[in-house]
Amino acid sequence: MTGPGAIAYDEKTAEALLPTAEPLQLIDEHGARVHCPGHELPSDAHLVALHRAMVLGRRFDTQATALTKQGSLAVYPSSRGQDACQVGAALALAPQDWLFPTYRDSMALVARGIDPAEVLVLLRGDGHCGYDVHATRTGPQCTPLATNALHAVGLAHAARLAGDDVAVLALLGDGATSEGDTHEALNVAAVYRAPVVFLVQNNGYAISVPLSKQTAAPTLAHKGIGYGMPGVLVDGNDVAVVHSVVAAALDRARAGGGPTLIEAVTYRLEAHTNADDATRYRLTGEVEDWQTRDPVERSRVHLRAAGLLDDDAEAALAAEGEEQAAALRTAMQKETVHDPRTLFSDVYATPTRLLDEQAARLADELAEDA
Amino acid sequence: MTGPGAIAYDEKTAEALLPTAEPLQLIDEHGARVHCPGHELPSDAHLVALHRAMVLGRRFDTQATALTKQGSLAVYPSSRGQDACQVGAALALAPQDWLFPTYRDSMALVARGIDPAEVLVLLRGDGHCGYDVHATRTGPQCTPLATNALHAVGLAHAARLAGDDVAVLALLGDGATSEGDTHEALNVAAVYRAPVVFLVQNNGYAISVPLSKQTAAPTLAHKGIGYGMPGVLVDGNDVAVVHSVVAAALDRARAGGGPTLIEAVTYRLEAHTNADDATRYRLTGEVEDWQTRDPVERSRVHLRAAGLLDDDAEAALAAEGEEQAAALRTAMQKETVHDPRTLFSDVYATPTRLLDEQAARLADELAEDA
Amino acid sequence: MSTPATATTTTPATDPTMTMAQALNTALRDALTDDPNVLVFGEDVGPLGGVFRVTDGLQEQFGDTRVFDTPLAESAIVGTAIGMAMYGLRPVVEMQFDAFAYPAFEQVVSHLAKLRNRTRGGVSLPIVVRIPYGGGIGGVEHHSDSSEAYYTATPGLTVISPGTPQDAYTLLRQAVACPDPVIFLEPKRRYWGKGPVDVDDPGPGMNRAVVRREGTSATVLAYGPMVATALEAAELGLAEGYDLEVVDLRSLSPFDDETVSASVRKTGRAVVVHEAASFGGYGAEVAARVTERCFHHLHAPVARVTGLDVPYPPPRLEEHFLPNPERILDAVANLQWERHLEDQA
Amino acid sequence: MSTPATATTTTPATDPTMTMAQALNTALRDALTDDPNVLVFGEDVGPLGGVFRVTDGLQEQFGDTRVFDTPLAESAIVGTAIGMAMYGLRPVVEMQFDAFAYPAFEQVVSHLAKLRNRTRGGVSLPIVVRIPYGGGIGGVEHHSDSSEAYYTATPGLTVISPGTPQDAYTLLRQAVACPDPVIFLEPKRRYWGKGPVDVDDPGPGMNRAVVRREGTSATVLAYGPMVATALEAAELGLAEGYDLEVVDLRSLSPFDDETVSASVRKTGRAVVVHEAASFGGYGAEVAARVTERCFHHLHAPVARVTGLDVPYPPPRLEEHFLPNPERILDAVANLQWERHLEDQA
Ligand SMILES: Cc1ncc(C[n+]2csc(CCOP(=O)(O)OP(=O)(O)O)c2C)c(N)n1
Ligand SMILES: Cc1ncc(C[n+]2csc(CCOP(=O)(O)OP(=O)(O)O)c2C)c(N)n1
Ligand SMILES: [Mg+2]
Ligand SMILES: [Mg+2]
Repeated sequence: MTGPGAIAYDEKTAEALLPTAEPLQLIDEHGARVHCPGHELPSDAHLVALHRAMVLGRRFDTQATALTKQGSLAVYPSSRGQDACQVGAALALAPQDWLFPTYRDSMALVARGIDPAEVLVLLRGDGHCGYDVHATRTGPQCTPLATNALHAVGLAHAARLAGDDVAVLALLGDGATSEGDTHEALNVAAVYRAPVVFLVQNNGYAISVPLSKQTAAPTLAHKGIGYGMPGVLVDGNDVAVVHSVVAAALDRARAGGGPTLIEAVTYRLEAHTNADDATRYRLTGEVEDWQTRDPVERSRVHLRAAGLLDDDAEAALAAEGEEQAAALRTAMQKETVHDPRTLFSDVYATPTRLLDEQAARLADELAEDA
Repeated sequence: MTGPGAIAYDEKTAEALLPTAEPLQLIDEHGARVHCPGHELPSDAHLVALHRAMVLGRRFDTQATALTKQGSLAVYPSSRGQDACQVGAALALAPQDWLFPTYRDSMALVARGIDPAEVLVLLRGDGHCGYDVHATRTGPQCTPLATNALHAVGLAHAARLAGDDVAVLALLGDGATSEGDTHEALNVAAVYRAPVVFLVQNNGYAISVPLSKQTAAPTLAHKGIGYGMPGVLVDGNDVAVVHSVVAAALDRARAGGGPTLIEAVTYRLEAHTNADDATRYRLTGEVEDWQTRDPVERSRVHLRAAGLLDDDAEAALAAEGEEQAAALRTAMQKETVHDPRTLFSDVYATPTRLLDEQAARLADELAEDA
Repeated sequence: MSTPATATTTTPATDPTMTMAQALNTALRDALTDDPNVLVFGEDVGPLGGVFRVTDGLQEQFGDTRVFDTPLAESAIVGTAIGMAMYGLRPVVEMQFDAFAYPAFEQVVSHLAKLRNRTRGGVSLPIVVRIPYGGGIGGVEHHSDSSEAYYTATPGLTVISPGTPQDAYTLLRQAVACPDPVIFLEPKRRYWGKGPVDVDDPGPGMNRAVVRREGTSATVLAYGPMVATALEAAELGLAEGYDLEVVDLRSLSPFDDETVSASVRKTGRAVVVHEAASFGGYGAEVAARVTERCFHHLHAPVARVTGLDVPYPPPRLEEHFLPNPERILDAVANLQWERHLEDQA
Repeated sequence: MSTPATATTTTPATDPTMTMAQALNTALRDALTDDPNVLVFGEDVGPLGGVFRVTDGLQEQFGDTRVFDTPLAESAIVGTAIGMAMYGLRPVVEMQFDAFAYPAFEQVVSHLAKLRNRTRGGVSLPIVVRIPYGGGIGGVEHHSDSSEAYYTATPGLTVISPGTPQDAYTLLRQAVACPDPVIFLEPKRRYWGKGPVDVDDPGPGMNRAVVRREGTSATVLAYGPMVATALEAAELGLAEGYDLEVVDLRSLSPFDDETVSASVRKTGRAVVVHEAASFGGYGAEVAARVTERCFHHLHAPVARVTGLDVPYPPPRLEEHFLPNPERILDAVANLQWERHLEDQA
């Protein structure tokens, strides 16, 4: 058939958009190298760098959880267990690339080089976004689910229009894939051939709701073909494959090949946040089961076996982690000054009269109190 | 892998969710029977009934367009060219089934047995919905795109909970598939295994926007697999295949098999509405090309060849159409009485004091004017 | 993200006091018990019992066809509720937080609010959309919006907000029984506040305001989270010589002009209080209609004590954003009392 | 569904009068010409030129990377505009009709309005969201909503509505130049109304109200589609002995208290007019703030002449729904003139 509604497509090309039956792996659960057609193991130097970032990310995450228990943070959504996704993805970004994270992606932000204390500004309750979005080329940690995906597509499209060598990575959770915005983002990205990669960290849950109640799809990666983009299924606890697949997708995007949807199968080892009670919905043994598949440990075993990591290096890394954690503790102990006058700044480029009036009233109040 | 995020699925079952490379056909463009694995040609009686409904539907549509040109209707979105989709689908519904149509689906409503004058109440500007939703088991003609799909899913789920032998058909346009609500409806339907069928009439355009700017997918039917439901691609100008595939999907839904996504490739022969200027975006020859594939003519040729339609029967059918059209003209000539008091009824089950006050004020105004 | 869920459920029966969360939980339980057509669904309302535990234990008791988790899609939650209601069910759905109801806005405004009218009474939608709203709980951005103005500006919606555990119970039961869609705004910072609850008390009717405290100096009009704040202001006001009348609006739309106007005509002065920003906020409607009805009784324009006209701030700044008893009393003090003294002189 | 698109574009240059649709088209053309970062996109804005032809000829002139059709997804239109603005572009997006902007509500409220604040000034979003709004064009349901209250209740948004072709040009240019997001509400029933347009007239500034007609009896406050209606009422009012001042608000948020208060203090009476329903409508804010600022100058409460508090009716009933000059004059007549006579006596 011809005409506007009938798209001529090539079956082979279409089939290539489907994910593999099993998640791609480069390093298996025992730390052994696996052959993965089309994907190379990152270089030794890369593997070491990825491992280092995971160890530091994990230490950061542990520290943040501890700080939360002590009451220093308002809330903390740990990404423990998703270390390979976050680090593998973040390190795949070129400096000029952009990242659009969610509230869950602290480790990715730290791995990207954002000051850990700035990462925690939101979660500590000090501000809405602790880092400079433009300087870090990183969108604010996004809570309204899936909304960040559209920002990523728009920015990617703008970069493409400008002819810049920029790709964009949007991070999403498995739950967020049910939102209309995810759909609109995937669809528009494909139509525009925007240089954007969608990485869904399927950690098994949206708060308490397991993936089986979120979708009936074979895998989330099977959604790709419905937008005309490749859907790739990867082992989210294998930092090598996450890194390699995300990097390849970013390169493809940059080269004008259009967007890619990647599903990384992983697991959230902690509760949704410190405020959550995961015992209400986890299956028995589930956490323990996943603990045996710890992504940091897998990488460690692999590097040790490959002779890329020895006791000294591990000790140095641990020390580096401790140093970073200590710095973070110090930073968090400093009481932040919260100037109430900042409430009124940056609502509009130029404060309105209404805001000036309210600011004056608040200033009076504070003066009276003082 | 195991755990909440890892879905074990069977590759063969998953592949079966993909559409065929070519749209399914039972009767080809020349009116000849085609073999279509898994789908039977409707019975002779059915084929005749489908043809009759198309002829009457087409006559209705032509009459509505004429009435619009004469200024009797506020606006009319013609479904000329989509006759096979609308009639094939509507006649697949059992009496207890529900239909959730859009503004485009006048022919489907007429085929369902709704009084043509009631179908036109919305488009004439007399009311928001001219028929009794419960008595006809038909949702209001829906303008906010894709929103009706969610109502269909909800109703289907409720029917299933009640254990009723009810299936639901949601009608969508190709453009509407880009909306978040379509995605949410498909996803929730599949998760709930709701007895609902989504029929996308891909008529090539969303007002002026061709499908190629709406999606990069191989076909819209390829979206099914991403929700874990079959995506079926059919020739939307073949009333036999539309009817047969929709009926089968409704049966499957009723039997607890879950939802189906069907894409029917067709063409909108008229402009988007009478107010639209299609010359601004159509390709030359496009309309003429599709006119040669007219669904009513195809059915006619088939039935004549099969000995199921003769001159007398055609004449009788034409006469029936004229009678119906005449009745519609008469109905539309009657000036409807628009009682301004009805403005306030049915905003709430019990009018509020605010509405009573406004009603009293309006009554005073009208009394003064009189 | 979720928020501290410290509310727990106890069997209420004869318990004379319970938290607002418990009262809501009890109301849902009783509604599910009394009417087999009532369904409860939303995000995390099943095994988790909701992030605020308002649906705690309901799935266990009523099974997962009557109380269930939905996919994460708010438009779908409201949109499918509409379809279910068309089939005769009475869905009570939960939006996890105020700002996360926005994806459902089109379904709420274009269908939920209008379908009865659009079908000339053919379709009723007895649906309750429960929305935990407002701030004061130290939530990060998007977890503390006061979104009532969006709903009260929409004809066809009934908008209710309880301020006490008793009202939480009574109003939610009435909302579920209501043949029209109800936006039920739950003041999340009051979830853990306790109060007596008599499940048999029918109250004054869902759409009535109530005088929570009688007084003579001025009328403070409040609802939801601000009822407690207004009452606190009234207590503190005594020391400053004000005997404040506090009216709890309860029903934001429709509005109980009778009760409100009677109070304002009596006191001659009014302050309306809410957490939402001032400009275009619900308080504007209250001020406007009170003025329309009580103009010649008013000694001063109706004052508005509201949140600031800025996006809800981060937790460490929210105390400066939120109305408090002091601000209410400041507003009262500015109600042109000179004229009062003149009148007396 | 679309609507009669009878507006056509002419080259305006020195044309002394043009329709509002032409003025908007010219503004977009000039903005695209002046700033390579300006983009125009939305549903059917390309080859079709928009269902109201406001973008007519723009794609032809500027190419399909600067003026383009999007997939049919309003949340995506606003959401991607945000991403593009973060990269330095200035998107001007079209929502096809008022009610079809609702799917974008979350992006508008949670991101568009707040992102500058959320990033402490780091991210500016110079985005214009054009929304044809209001009724009076015989549109079927969902094609005639007056949705301004949803936007004016949202801090961070600038909400503008032109009432004349001149303002359509000037305000749209200023909106595109504005560093903040602007909700630009176009009164669709006035698209075909003609008026003089001087593209070089800078006007009084985007956020200023203007006195369209001076008068002494009472102030009629109107905006968008109701400016013409208010002026008509003023003409008719002369015969009834009223000399009405008509203020065109232009900027719904921020609000020009200075101009409005000056007028009301002068006349001592005010009527606010809009098509949207009364309850919780924008007129409540206008009435409340005028009362706050002019209480002792007011001889009567500020009156509201609005659409009815019902869903927008079908075309054949809309005349009864919409404010008209007669209703404005009725409201004026009820502004307690007895007291005026007493004062004079
Ligand atoms: C639009 C919206 N709805 C609801 C929420 C409340 N909420 C916060 S996190 C969450 C679960 C998200 O699950 P997923 O996308 O899998 O991400 P994860 O938390 O597992 O990383 C929910 C429902 C929200 N933040 N935004
Ligand atoms: C949410 C929403 N956005 C925009 C519109 C305006 N509109 C009406 S019809 C239409 C095109 C619909 O195209 P399609 O879904 O293919 O259906 P068709 O008209 O071709 O039957 C548009 C954009 C709308 N009705 N609803
Ligand atoms: Mg998850
Ligand atoms: Mg179409």
